[in-house]
Amino acid sequence: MDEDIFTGDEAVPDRMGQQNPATLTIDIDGWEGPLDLLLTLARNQKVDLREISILELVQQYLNFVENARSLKLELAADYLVMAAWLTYLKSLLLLPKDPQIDPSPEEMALRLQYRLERLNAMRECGARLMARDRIGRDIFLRGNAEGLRVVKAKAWACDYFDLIAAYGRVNARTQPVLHVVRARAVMTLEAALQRVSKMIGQAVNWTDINAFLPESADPAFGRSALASSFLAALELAKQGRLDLRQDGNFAPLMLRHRKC
Amino acid sequence: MLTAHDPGLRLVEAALFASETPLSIDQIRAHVGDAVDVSAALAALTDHYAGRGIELVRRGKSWHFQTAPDLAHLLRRERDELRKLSRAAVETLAIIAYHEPVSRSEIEAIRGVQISKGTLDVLMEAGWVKPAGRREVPGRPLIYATTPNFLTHFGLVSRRDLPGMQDLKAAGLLDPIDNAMDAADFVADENSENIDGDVEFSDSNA
Amino acid sequence: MLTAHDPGLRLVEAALFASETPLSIDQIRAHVGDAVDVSAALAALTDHYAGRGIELVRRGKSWHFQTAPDLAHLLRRERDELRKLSRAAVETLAIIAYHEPVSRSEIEAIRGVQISKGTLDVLMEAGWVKPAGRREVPGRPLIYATTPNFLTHFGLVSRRDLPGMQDLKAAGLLDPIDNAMDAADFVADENSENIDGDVEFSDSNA
Repeated sequence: MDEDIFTGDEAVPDRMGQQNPATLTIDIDGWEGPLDLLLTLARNQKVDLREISILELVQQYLNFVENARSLKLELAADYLVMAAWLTYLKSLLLLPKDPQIDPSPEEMALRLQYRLERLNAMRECGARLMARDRIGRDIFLRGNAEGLRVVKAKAWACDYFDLIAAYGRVNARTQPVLHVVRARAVMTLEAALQRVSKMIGQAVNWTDINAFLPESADPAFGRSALASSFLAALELAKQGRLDLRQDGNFAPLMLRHRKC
Repeated sequence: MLTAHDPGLRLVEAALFASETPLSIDQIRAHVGDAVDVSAALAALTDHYAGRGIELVRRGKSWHFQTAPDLAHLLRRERDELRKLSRAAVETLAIIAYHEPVSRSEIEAIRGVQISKGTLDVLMEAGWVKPAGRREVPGRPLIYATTPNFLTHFGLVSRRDLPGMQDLKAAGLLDPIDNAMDAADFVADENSENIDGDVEFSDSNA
Repeated sequence: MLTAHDPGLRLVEAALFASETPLSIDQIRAHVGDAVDVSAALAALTDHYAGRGIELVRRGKSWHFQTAPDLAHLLRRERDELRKLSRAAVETLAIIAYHEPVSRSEIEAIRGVQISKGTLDVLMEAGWVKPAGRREVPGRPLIYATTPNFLTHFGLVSRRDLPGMQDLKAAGLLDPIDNAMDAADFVADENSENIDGDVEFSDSNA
């Protein structure tokens, strides 16, 4: 998995020369970022993480980066960013205290140490988790569980109304349809002739044809009466019994009794 | 007799529990080692589990745990899944109910539309329709009728309770076409009223 | 205390045995019926099986039978060795488990390195981790938490049982992850210091 970058003269057993931390024998692919590298360097100090010397750690990291550069190794940018930040931290730690700087270099060092501790803790927790008695490796569930059956009873929803409405629908759709023309209220031409000829005698002045129509709430009948009365008026005009006049398109149709 | 906490008995118990297949005595021994008296453990376990929710049983030469057979039906959990019948299915059901026994082609003749095989299957699955013999005509087609379950579901004492054509007509269930005509009338009226209105309007102007 | 042959106890025992997955009390009740005192049955069964080759355990809200842990060395199946998780995946799982719910950037803040896309996928595929909503901060990042299956797999009754949980808490190592602070340690630090400086500068000007 870990591929050694350094091959040849230096035989490198692991990622880090444990015997001599100063000898940086490193496989870069094996590191999970600068924090991981720092943690490994810190653990090489072989003290509790809370007791590590940050200055020493910083120096080791910077040495590593320097060494990598001299070997013309391409370091990921975040390693260099960390190096820059550590250089800055180092200078702050070494310089006389400047109360203006916030957070103080000591606090910055503390935070770095906290982060290393936290990463270390998570790493250990991960290992402890993986080492637990795990299902399928150490502990087993029942091998041939019959399984609990959940029977899905399909219930079909259809109520009585659906049923008879469907039958009505089928019948309405498929039975021969009997068309019945509804009896409509109409005024026949005869009736209109009678009515108009009876009324025309009183129409000395031009009178709207509507005045000759019977009053009705049924608009269909009204239309029929209008049509029939118009035909009756034409007939009576032909007989010379009345005059018809219309002043323009759609203007009222006026009737007048013709004096003989 | 081995006690429940005997190490060998515990191992046999665990091995049988975890195994995906029934195990023979030799197979068990391969798991738990030669030091364990497998037969004695099996006997003790069979005794122990007798009458519990689980039992240890032997099938041929192999042993396995299973849930007690008398409980199986109790552990089944029913979950109703209500599904709406398709329009085709409801219509088919209605035709069968009114005309039974009917063959598929008769149903199609009444509906005026072909029915898919699934439609009758659904009705039979629902328990409302069953095949009722064959019609003695060429091709001897299957004929279908409703079941007692159909009457129960729809709250009918007998098929005679189904509303007749007159009832359907009275309920307005037979005249969707008349309804369509009324709708047409209504539209025409709207138009004519407008025309009338125009006439009246010019009237008042005159 | 229920006896071994109590009908309710037998049903609960059989249901847990037959089930392919751990069951919650509600799920058990759905199978055995409302008449059974499931909690009492679980207590009686836990007692009964203590020290045997099989044990009844609770993981989160769910219960299941499993082989006794002390038999692990005898039953361990080398051939079935679980696929080895990468170091990144193990760390990520630990971070989610001990800090949940956490966003991806919070995980990255702890590890000091970006996590590759595959890492979370592997954990989700294993069924140990799932998205658990979004953090109501700008960008509304997804947050992740462990699943009930995580507890089952690692044999935990609850997250409180995570190894070292109390010590880590006491040591302040599980404090809320301050992204800003962590970021400040790296690239953003430069920026934030500049901003601080600017503020101070204009301050002194005023």
